[in-house]
Amino acid sequence: SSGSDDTATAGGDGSYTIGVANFTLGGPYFSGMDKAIAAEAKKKGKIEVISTDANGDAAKLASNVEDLLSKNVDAVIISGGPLESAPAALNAIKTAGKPVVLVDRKFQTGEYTSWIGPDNEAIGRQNGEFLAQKLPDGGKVAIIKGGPADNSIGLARTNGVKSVLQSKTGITLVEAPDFGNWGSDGGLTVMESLLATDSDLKAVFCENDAMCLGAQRAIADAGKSDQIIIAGVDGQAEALKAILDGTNYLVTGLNDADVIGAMGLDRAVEILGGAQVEKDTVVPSPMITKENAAKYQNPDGSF
Amino acid sequence: MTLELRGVRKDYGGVEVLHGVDLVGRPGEVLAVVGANGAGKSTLIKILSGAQSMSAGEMRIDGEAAEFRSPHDAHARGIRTVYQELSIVPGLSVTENLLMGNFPKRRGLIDWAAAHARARELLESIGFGAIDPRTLAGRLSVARQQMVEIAKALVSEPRVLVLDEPSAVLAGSDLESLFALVRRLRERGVLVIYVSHRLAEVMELATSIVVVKDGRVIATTEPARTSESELIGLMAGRRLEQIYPDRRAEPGEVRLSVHGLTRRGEFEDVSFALRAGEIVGLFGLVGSGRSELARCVFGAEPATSGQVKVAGGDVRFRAPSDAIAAGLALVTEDRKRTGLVGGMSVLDNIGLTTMYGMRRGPLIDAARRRERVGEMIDRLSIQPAHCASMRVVNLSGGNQQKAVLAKWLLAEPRVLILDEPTRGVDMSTRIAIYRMIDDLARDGLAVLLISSDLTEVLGATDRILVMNQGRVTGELRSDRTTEDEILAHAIGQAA
Amino acid sequence: MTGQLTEPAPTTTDPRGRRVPRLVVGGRDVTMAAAFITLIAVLVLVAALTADTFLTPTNLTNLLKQMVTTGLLSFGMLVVILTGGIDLSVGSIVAFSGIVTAGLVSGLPIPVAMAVGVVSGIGFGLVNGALIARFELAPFVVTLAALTTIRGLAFVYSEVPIAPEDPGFFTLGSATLGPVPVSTLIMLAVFLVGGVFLTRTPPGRSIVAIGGNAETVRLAGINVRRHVVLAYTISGACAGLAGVVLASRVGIAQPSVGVAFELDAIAACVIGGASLAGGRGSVRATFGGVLVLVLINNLLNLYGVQSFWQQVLKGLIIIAVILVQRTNRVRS
Amino acid sequence: MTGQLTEPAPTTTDPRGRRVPRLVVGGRDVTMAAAFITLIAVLVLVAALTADTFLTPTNLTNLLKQMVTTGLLSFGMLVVILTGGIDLSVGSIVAFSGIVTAGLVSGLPIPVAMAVGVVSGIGFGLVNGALIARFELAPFVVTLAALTTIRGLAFVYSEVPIAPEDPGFFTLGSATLGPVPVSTLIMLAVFLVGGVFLTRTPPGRSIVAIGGNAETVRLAGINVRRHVVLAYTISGACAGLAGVVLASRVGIAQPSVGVAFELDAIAACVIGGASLAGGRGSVRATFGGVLVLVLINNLLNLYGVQSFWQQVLKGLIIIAVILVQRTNRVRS
Ligand SMILES: Nc1ncnc2c1ncn2[C@@H]1O[C@H](COP(=O)(O)OP(=O)(O)OP(=O)(O)O)[C@@H](O)[C@H]1O
Ligand SMILES: Nc1ncnc2c1ncn2[C@@H]1O[C@H](COP(=O)(O)OP(=O)(O)OP(=O)(O)O)[C@@H](O)[C@H]1O
Ligand SMILES: [Mg+2]
Ligand SMILES: [Mg+2]
Repeated sequence: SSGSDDTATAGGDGSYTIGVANFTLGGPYFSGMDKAIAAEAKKKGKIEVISTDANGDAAKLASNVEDLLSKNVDAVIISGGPLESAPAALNAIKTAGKPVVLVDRKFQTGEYTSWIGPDNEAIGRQNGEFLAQKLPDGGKVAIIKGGPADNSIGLARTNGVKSVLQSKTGITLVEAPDFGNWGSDGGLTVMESLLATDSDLKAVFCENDAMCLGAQRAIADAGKSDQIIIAGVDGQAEALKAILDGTNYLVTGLNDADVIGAMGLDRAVEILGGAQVEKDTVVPSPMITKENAAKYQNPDGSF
Repeated sequence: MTLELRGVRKDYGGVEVLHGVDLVGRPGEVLAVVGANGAGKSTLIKILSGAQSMSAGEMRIDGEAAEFRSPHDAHARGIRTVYQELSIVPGLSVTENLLMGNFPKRRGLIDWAAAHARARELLESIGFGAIDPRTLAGRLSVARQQMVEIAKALVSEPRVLVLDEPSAVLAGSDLESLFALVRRLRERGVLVIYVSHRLAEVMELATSIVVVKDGRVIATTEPARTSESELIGLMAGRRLEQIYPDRRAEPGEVRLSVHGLTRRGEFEDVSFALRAGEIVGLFGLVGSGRSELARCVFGAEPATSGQVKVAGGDVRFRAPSDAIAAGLALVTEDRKRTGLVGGMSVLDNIGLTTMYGMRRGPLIDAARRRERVGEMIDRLSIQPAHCASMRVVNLSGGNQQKAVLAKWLLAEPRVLILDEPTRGVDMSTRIAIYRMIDDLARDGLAVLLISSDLTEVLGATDRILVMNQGRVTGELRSDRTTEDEILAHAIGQAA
Repeated sequence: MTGQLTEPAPTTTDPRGRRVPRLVVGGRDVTMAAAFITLIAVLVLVAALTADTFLTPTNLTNLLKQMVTTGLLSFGMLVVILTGGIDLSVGSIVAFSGIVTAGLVSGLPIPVAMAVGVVSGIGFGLVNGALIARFELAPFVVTLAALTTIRGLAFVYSEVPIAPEDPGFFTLGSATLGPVPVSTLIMLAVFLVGGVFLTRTPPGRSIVAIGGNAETVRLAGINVRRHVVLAYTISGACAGLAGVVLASRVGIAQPSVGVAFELDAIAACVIGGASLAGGRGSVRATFGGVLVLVLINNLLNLYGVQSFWQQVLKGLIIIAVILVQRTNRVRS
Repeated sequence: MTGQLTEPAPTTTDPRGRRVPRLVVGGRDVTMAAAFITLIAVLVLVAALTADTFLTPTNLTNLLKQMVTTGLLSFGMLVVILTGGIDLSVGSIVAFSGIVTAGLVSGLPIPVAMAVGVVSGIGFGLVNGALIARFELAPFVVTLAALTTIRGLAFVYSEVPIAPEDPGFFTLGSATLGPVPVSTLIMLAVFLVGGVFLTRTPPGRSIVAIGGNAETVRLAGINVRRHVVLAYTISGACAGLAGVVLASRVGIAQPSVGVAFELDAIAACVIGGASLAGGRGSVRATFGGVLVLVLINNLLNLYGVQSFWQQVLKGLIIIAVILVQRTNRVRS
């Protein structure tokens, strides 16, 4: 990041208050993002961060943004989770004349100043390619989705996987009818049901690592660890460990909340400092396998 | 044991309802406590049983000062109470209601077989053997529930038994069982404190009588030294010459007729007619099906067969609203459960049936309603006079009963069915109610008065229908029959 | 007359005989109301003194906007609670009505689309009410099943969020009349009309009475079933309206919106002194309950309390509020 | 004798006078039980005939595993519902107990860590019960506030999931005794012991009686408050246990787990015929309710019904089930 800290701004000495509007903190990825932003602010000094949590309620997100604007923050960072868009929140920020940085989630409508996040479909494709390569003889691949159906992050990941695997001969896709709700417990139950209906699965893809970890237990309980390989997304610590340990958890796509969060805060400060910034920044999501997993293990990471 | 109250006072948040009551009860006594509605009898009893604390005064047991902080303390001293309000747990068996809190156990667990056996033994020993201890208490008739309440108080062989209006819901042989029980307890040296509005039974059972008025004991006497009318005079604070008005009925046209009405399992093939200006009594023992009949005529329950005709035409009441539209009104026997909405104001309660008819646009015509309800409060002298905005539960029992009456009178019915309208009501209020029914009949109303009180049925009506096991077994002229004759019909043994 | 004592003076006792000082104004007992207004006043005062941004116009407007959804749902919930029932399906109805409205905006005039949203809420309320009244099923389970089913239907209608392009769609949610948002005015109107309905019309009084003692009401010739259905229909209508307003305010309709909204609505009613057993509850106090909830949320945000601590505190504050309420409650 | 009608024969009428055929076996009325067992049998039969994977050992084991959490929570919920209360906080307690246990595993012996988890549930139950019994607050709001607060505390304890390394942590959740998972056996044991507790011990009977008429119980010299506290404590303990078992089964404890678990637990009780007004409910029928819910979920998955259609159907099936239940219910 550029060292715009010292640059005098209209505000004065480079000390800013930045509001963070989280759509939800109810998942490790999102709370990791929130912490990363706060940590980066601390590292920079002179930056105060006010964080809010909408508990997964779009209207509350709008209210929270309004509350932040009431407190006269200099800029707003929105961690929109699975939200498709938040027109009211964006309009309010625009009316107040403040910059807004989106982290992780790019909104489909509305005006924002800058976005930093992953390309979820690309992560999915990456996983798809990996699975295709591991299953040269084809086989059944299960997909466990997080839900609900309007969660377009999950949708993008699944679409990525599907776009690759659908064209591969010999591979059949089995979409779990029920959602895993992005948690390990959900991943476990959905996997159990899948194992009951399709005993000949060769691989499973989950829309995030948390669900994969649950699915991995279900597979282990069923004694099928040798038969079914697992692919996830996120780079959650437990998943990295499982990959490193050489289990049937083979791959995940890094979606690093620490990096995105820190970049988001830097981006906001740069904007406040008057810098010209890139509008959309895709943070690459490298594929993590046993070979490179050690590199991404971060004992201090918040996620 | 000897129980003594000295200068007992009780106030409910600043309003004193007992002003220094003195009372002595000795073993083997039946101490009757009588007084008008709201005199403070139940309050006194709650103090005796530890359910309420006194604000001043003291209690002595066998000469020693005693203080009760909870009903538990009273239990520990051998004092057991049957309260005025039924308090069984309907979802539990009779056994469980009886033995609650002291079940026989085997290896730490409740021994149900032993418990049922003990309950049966207990019920039989006090003459209530007809009750099966395994049935759910809620399935029993109100009378039987009351008997269970009494049995409950006797589980632990009390030294003092307090009964608050135990007879209000009993009749016939159930009542006899109760009297026999009280006498046996007395012989065993138990002190029985007995509250009742039925002065005849007080005269029959009591060894001494305490008259309470406005929170004070105004007289202590014995049956041998007083009379019913003297007691009534003491309670009311004035002389009462006549309880029942003179009836000189000149019945008009038929207002309501019932033909072969049957509701399977409840009553069968009931036929009768009510004429304008007539008061017809409906007598029967508890469970003879009178209330069910009334509810069915009123459209609250469907009939299996038979017809109801109003002013000649056949009608089929699908719901009470149909009956009301045809000019009927039903004052039910249980004002708490079916007569009042306790949490609402007197105004709302009295205006309930007529609210839809009293509109201005979409709104209730508040001024007119207030006026009409006010008239009713005046006419029935519901106390206190400014009660319209009070919650109806804060009225005393008798006044609540009047509020129910007011609700139905406001609907200006042509046929009025009264189911036990004087239950738990003190004598002066009763007299007021009899007057009023009489006045209404004189104005052309047809009245059906259901009652378990023989003197009431005889005194207040022109004609009496008697029911036994769901059938009408007799029709008698009130001025030409006797209590014995009515009873004979009621138990199905008339010639 | 009889030995009837005069009615208690302006004091009352709780069951254990302690005194509760009473406040009577113009013959009405206003103890509860006074305590409640004091509570809200204290909250506002504390807020104004400790959070310097609290009294800014922006924040006050925020407050007004933020109470709309909870407010609308709470009024409907109150009506249902008064009958002794409960409506857990309101959050799902909010989602359904919003997504249907947003979906129809492209083909229909905006007011018509919005009307359809409200009508869908009415429809669901009717079904809830009919099941509960006609078959005497437990309201908790019927509306719990409805919660699930209607949520599913919202997704069946559209799996993805719908963001109408037409700026007219946003008007309802963002327009203001002077400093006051139109949506807030709509909610206030609902409370006003609703207050008159419950206190001054026959159906309103019937609904209150049914919660007190349904059998008495039936025997008084009032059709209990019809009024129970009416209550759930009102709740459905309020939820439908809330869904439309919310979608318009957020600018996008999501089928997943509104999870757990019912809990806040119920909390508002109970904080306002309503009894879940039915028959007791007031429109004004429920509005007070909404205010309390919105104030708590707003303050915790203004103080910058950490998200998880916010949850911890919110729960504790609600307990504290109902404890304060309780010491002022008149027990019957 | 008097003109007393004989006690009702083995038929009864519902309020509108229709007859309900009754089934009396050995003096006990088993109408409800028979209807319910038939219902479950029909569900199982339909499942076995239409879904060929239903009767496979894997699926049957799944069923056994999947009923554990709902089962444990439902028993605790039943105890609370019997007193006339409700416990909305169980889902949050599941999360708290799980994450605390997982957090402690690294420092403490596993059984001790698990005991701490259960004890934390007991503690929360105690607080819920104390607030409800001592201050006579509405159970709905107290446990709703607890839901929020305890969820917050779970996140305060750890924002991220905790996955203990020690394989001993998984034993409880994954060990089997023959074909039956140990966790299922634990749940069955809770139901068995719980059934004995509720039907054959004085505190159990007191809890049932309190829901029927608390004042009577008080007048019988039984400490009502203590028993209400006991009921919530039992619910808390069950939730704590469920949290530990779930964490052990999944292998990872998450602070976000358990949202809306309370709804399934309540539904199971009501499907089993429990009355939310208290005093009525059976342990066996509640277990039946759990079975019904788990079967519905399992079947919808086996048929591969799309997620949101699953929601739609689940709601409709629950309505259908309580409709069937209702026609067999004996009203008192
Ligand atoms: N909890 C209470 N709070 C306020 N006043 C009360 C309360 N309980 C009773 N009272 C008042 O105390 C007075 C005495 O009531 P009590 O119930 O003792 O009368 P009673 O003699 O038993 O009458 P009844 O014959 O109608 O049963 C009445 O005026 C009543 O309104
Ligand atoms: N709420 C009830 N629950 C169960 N059984 C009832 C109930 N009410 C009445 N019964 C039963 O129905 C039968 C007829 O009762 P009903 O009330 O019609 O008789 P009644 O002659 O009016 O007697 P009562 O003097 O008790 O009013 C009785 O056997 C009674 O036990
Ligand atoms: Mg009394
Ligand atoms: Mg009767």
